[in-house]
Amino acid sequence: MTNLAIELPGLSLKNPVMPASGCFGFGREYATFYNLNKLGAVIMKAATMQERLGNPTPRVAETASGMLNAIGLQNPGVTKIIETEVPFLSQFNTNIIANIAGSSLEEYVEVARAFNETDQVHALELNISCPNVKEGGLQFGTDPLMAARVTEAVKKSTNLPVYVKLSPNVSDIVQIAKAVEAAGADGLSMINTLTGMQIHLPSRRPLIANKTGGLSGPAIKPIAIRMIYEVSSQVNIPIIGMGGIQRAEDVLEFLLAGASAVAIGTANFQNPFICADIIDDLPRVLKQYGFNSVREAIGKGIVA
Amino acid sequence: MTNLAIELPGLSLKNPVMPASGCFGFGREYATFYNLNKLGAVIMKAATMQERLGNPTPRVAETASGMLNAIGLQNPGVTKIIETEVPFLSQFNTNIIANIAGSSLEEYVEVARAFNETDQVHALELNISCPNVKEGGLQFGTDPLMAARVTEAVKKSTNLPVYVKLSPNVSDIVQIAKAVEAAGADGLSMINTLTGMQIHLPSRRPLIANKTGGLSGPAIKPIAIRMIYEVSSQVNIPIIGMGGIQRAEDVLEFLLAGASAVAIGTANFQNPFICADIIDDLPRVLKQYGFNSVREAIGKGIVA
Amino acid sequence: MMKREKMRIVSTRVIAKETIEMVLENKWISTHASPGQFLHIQIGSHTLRRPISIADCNHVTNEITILFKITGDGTRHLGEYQVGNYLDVLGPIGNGFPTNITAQSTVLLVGGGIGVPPLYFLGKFLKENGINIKAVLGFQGEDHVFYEPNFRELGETIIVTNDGSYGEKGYVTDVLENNLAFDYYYSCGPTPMLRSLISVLKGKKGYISLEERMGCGVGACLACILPAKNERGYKKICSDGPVFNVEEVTI
Amino acid sequence: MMKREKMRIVSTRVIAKETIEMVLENKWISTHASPGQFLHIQIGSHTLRRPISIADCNHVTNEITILFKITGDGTRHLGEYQVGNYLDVLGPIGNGFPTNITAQSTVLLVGGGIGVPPLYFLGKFLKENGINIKAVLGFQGEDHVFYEPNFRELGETIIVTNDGSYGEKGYVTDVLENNLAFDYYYSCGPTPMLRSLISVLKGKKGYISLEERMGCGVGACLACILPAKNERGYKKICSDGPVFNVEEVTI
Ligand SMILES: Cc1cc2nc3c(=O)[nH]c(=O)nc-3n(C[C@H](O)[C@H](O)[C@H](O)COP(=O)(O)OP(=O)(O)OC[C@H]3O[C@@H](n4cnc5c(N)ncnc54)[C@H](O)[C@@H]3O)c2cc1C
Ligand SMILES: Cc1cc2nc3c(=O)[nH]c(=O)nc-3n(C[C@H](O)[C@H](O)[C@H](O)COP(=O)(O)OP(=O)(O)OC[C@H]3O[C@@H](n4cnc5c(N)ncnc54)[C@H](O)[C@@H]3O)c2cc1C
Ligand SMILES: Cc1cc2nc3c(=O)[nH]c(=O)nc-3n(C[C@H](O)[C@H](O)[C@H](O)COP(=O)(O)O)c2cc1C
Ligand SMILES: Cc1cc2nc3c(=O)[nH]c(=O)nc-3n(C[C@H](O)[C@H](O)[C@H](O)COP(=O)(O)O)c2cc1C
Ligand code: FES
Ligand code: FES
Repeated sequence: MTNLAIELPGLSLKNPVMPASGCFGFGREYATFYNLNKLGAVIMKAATMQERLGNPTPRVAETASGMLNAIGLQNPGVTKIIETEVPFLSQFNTNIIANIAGSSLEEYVEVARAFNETDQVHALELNISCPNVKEGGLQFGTDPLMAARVTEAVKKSTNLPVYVKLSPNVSDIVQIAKAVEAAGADGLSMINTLTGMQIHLPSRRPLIANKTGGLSGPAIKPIAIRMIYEVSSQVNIPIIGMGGIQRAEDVLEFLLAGASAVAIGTANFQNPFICADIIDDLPRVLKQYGFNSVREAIGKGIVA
Repeated sequence: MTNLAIELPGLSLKNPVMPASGCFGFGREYATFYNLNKLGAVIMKAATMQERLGNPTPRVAETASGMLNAIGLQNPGVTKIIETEVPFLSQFNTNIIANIAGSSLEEYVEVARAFNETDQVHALELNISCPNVKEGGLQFGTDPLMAARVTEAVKKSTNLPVYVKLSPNVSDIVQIAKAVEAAGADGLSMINTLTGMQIHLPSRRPLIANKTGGLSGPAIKPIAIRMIYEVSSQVNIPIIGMGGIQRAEDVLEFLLAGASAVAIGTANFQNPFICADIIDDLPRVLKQYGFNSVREAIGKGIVA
Repeated sequence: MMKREKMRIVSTRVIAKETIEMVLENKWISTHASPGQFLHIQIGSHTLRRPISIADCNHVTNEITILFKITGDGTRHLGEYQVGNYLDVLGPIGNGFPTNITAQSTVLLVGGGIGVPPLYFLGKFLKENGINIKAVLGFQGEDHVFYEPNFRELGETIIVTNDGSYGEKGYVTDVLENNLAFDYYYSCGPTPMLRSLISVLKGKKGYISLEERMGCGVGACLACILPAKNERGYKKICSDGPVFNVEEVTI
Repeated sequence: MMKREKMRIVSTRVIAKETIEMVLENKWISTHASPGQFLHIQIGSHTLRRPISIADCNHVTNEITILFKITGDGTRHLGEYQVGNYLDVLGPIGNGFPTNITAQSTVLLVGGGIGVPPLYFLGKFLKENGINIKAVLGFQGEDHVFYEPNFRELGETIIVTNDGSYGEKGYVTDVLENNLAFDYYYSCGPTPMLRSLISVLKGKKGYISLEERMGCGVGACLACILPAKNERGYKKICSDGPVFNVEEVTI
């Protein structure tokens, strides 16, 4: 039998597949389609200290093999999430990863601390890469010093393992990855969306009300694979890979590039069962390409 | 009648459409499909000082709504290009833009100088962004100081207007654009390809022999539009826009984002007539969205 | 309750300018559909599904009718599907029009352009339940008019065209000033039309169906938000709507 | 000389495991095609066209036959096209097999797997011009064998399967050691097969058809380069090939 299990800091995953932050809410909607016990983990929608109402609409646009979004970190605030959403998710036999965001270093720390008060969350994903917050989100993700500072501060204030989610909108991803590793990150999560824009011809304005949005979906997969490939051989912490995954073959491609687990975002919108379907199909694909386990495949695509 | 003409430094374009560098060779092959008089300009394949044989194969791979390439600047060297290719192209009533590349500042300067010896080339496109040369090409394009230095050096050694072709693989495209503008660039050309990778599952290796390749095609259009939109309001030099153009509507989108002309790359491979087809269709599209000329549409999508 | 279902295309025909009527067969969806709900349709390999309202529903033949206008790549592609092809659909989605109203009441349906379709399913349903129907339907011009006979079967129907090429000339709100008598109004159409309708019919009880660009269509992604006067400060058009009481939202 | 043409699909059928034979109609292409040339086929909205060899050509019916193996998304999608659909094709492309050879000569065709198709068009053409044909065709196993009767009509034909499930067991080169007499050999198949063929048949005059991932297919993009002993130092498989004299290239 093909072994899908994988151990990562703080996470005992029965399989390497989890829905990506922001594409699965807090699981309630997709739980009406299938049993979330199936999932390796669930990464929750970003949490900020206070409630946020996000950006004006339109917030999404379709692009060739991808989409743009500028939701703007809309969420009910960390307290409410801990009170109402975490208990819902913890009914399921799966891991819970909290995606945390903020406009300042202090906010990141506060949000991280808040999650110390529940023992139902298994890891933090530190979102230093959301292109849709103006106040500083992007700077944290594109400057190695800032990235290291926020990682360090969050590590000090939490008892949970921290996966730092990197922005692909940078000249040198390896530099950022090494900086956050040195600052204590337990793992990396990559990639977040690329900043893009679409102009609506009839109105002659950017289609997304926020002007720019984050590009996700199959269009960005080659960039994700390249960055994970480059980073995985330069760091010693595991990577949760994401960006355009649509089928089990894509999961194997991410594993070969050096990811230890994967997250699936945009594809949930096409097929609400996508995570479950991929989990079911993964053993066949691993076997077809000569692997008996997920663990065996990690980094096997890296050539000297 | 819709006016497609546009004046740029050194270039009197009858229409804003030109094939992108590397996707049209030196025009010989596509000249068997249609008369190149039709084109606003032709951007030639990159020229280096010496002949280059480029990278091993496979050099291309298909991706979702895009492709990767790692040709590796294969070309017969600038002397041969001036002797045999420029005369071929100058039979046609169109503008010729020479794309110049190098592994060192000195090589850029030498290649630029070589083009002073022909009066059949109308402008230089300074390729500081090719991700497929190891020796320095990429650094020039991702470091504002290096980008400015090479721009300045080339400007000093040529009598032709210089369009600097920017790499999208950067944290801050506006910074690079401003740096090369300050260094004397007459125009910008953006964007070159994004660095990507695809892993071939059966062989467990990067499919492109060079490992990484440049991602082009519709997949990258939202990134191109975003970068041109951001840069065009921050510089006073014109932009030749490119990245994923497939139809006349896309050309208008680039104009609205602030481009003054456009180049078409990957789409030539699907449809060898694409540049001619788009030129024919552009008046209809401009009219449909309320424009009487190309000039009128430039930058009209930029909102305060 | 929504499901992901395959729907077989039973027929497809052009019924007005760039407007296609498609009949789809699926028992689960036809059994559960109620007026005002929509389908979230996967078209080819488009990244995002397309939301299209349910325009009619036949519980005997298990058929659902949709009407859509070709406005972009997705709807153009959908228009190319052939009889016998299957569509991958999420549905029925959303909270539709409230239909538990007192028999003998009179309901005014106000539709604009491609906002007309959901009102037909609604009108038929209400009429079967003893409600009187009046309809005011606005279209760009004669070429765009559809379903006039269908609405006439339900009750008094006024057609308005912007260019006056058919029916009355002007906007739907122009005819409303003639003081049509009704108890509730239900509307779907372009936002400017809904806005002026709400202001003209101020004080009347009304429900409107809204549109917004959607991601998931199931309430998870927060793409389709509408500022609202509730505790959360917002409503999701896909799962809280697409139909809202005019009192509860600001458009 | 190549053109961009629409080709109508006349028939499509599975002729072996994951192998499809498709007949396409187009007068221009059938008039100009010669053995060893290929078509560059646009499939759906794939970014890159797919190169597929011409396996047969009928000047009377204006029909071209292609044979392809489903190996990925593009060929899978192509296999779903229906009779009556049109394909957007660039072709005929490339320099094919030299066919101006002395009558009465004997030519050996060596094909491996999906490299067999262009050899059929070649063999038919040569035979019509008075050349004797012998063929050695290698396949993975019985399920993969196709066109055996077609080749037998041309001349002596030996089938080899890797697993021995049909014909001789082994590789095509195994049977060649039996010293088949011939003047020229022409081959197409996987690179390892071509390599060992060239070494086994060292000293013989031969032509091989090569494959490489392609961009433009017309000689402009330099994707399909092969190091060569010419002045430029390289050849383009799409426009200088796909057929090369074994002397001029190194594989
Ligand atoms: C609840 C609801 C019900 C609808 N019912 C109908 C109907 O019955 N008939 C009908 O013709 N149209 C209806 N629409 C509008 C329909 O969804 C759009 O016309 C369609 O999505 C356009 O897709 P496209 O690919 O042709 O256009 P494109 O502009 O190419 O689409 C690009 C993207 O924008 C989105 N989009 C474009 N226009 C709209 C819009 N007006 N509303 C929401 N998303 C949009 C698309 O879904 C897609 O994601 C409805 C919309 C909603 C939200
Ligand atoms: C001159 C020439 C003639 C050919 N003739 C035939 C033929 O008659 N019958 C047949 O079945 N196959 C033939 N091939 C191989 C055929 O082109 C590939 O099998 C096909 O492109 C695979 O496409 P895909 O989308 O199914 O595979 P994918 O692997 O999904 O394709 C991805 C990309 O890789 C390219 N690619 C993949 N495999 C090959 C390959 N072996 N050679 C070149 N490009 C490849 C595709 O064109 C596409 O751009 C020929 C190739 C060449 C170069
Ligand atoms: C609608 C939407 C909302 C998102 N919200 C978040 C978020 O709140 N936090 C975060 O870290 N990433 C967010 N992302 C990014 C995804 O988690 C993921 O990194 C990215 O979409 C790439 O994966 P994909 O191509 O599978 O979608 C969001 C993406 C989308 C499409
Ligand atoms: C096969 C190929 C070769 C290319 N060679 C060059 C080159 O030599 N010099 C250069 O500046 N850009 C080169 N490019 C980049 C294109 O000129 C263009 O910037 C890019 O492909 C984006 O446009 P597109 O999406 O329309 O292809 C090449 C692109 C492709 C696909
Ligand atoms: S479309 Fe995702 S919440 Fe409504
Ligand atoms: S495929 Fe472009 S040169 Fe051969």
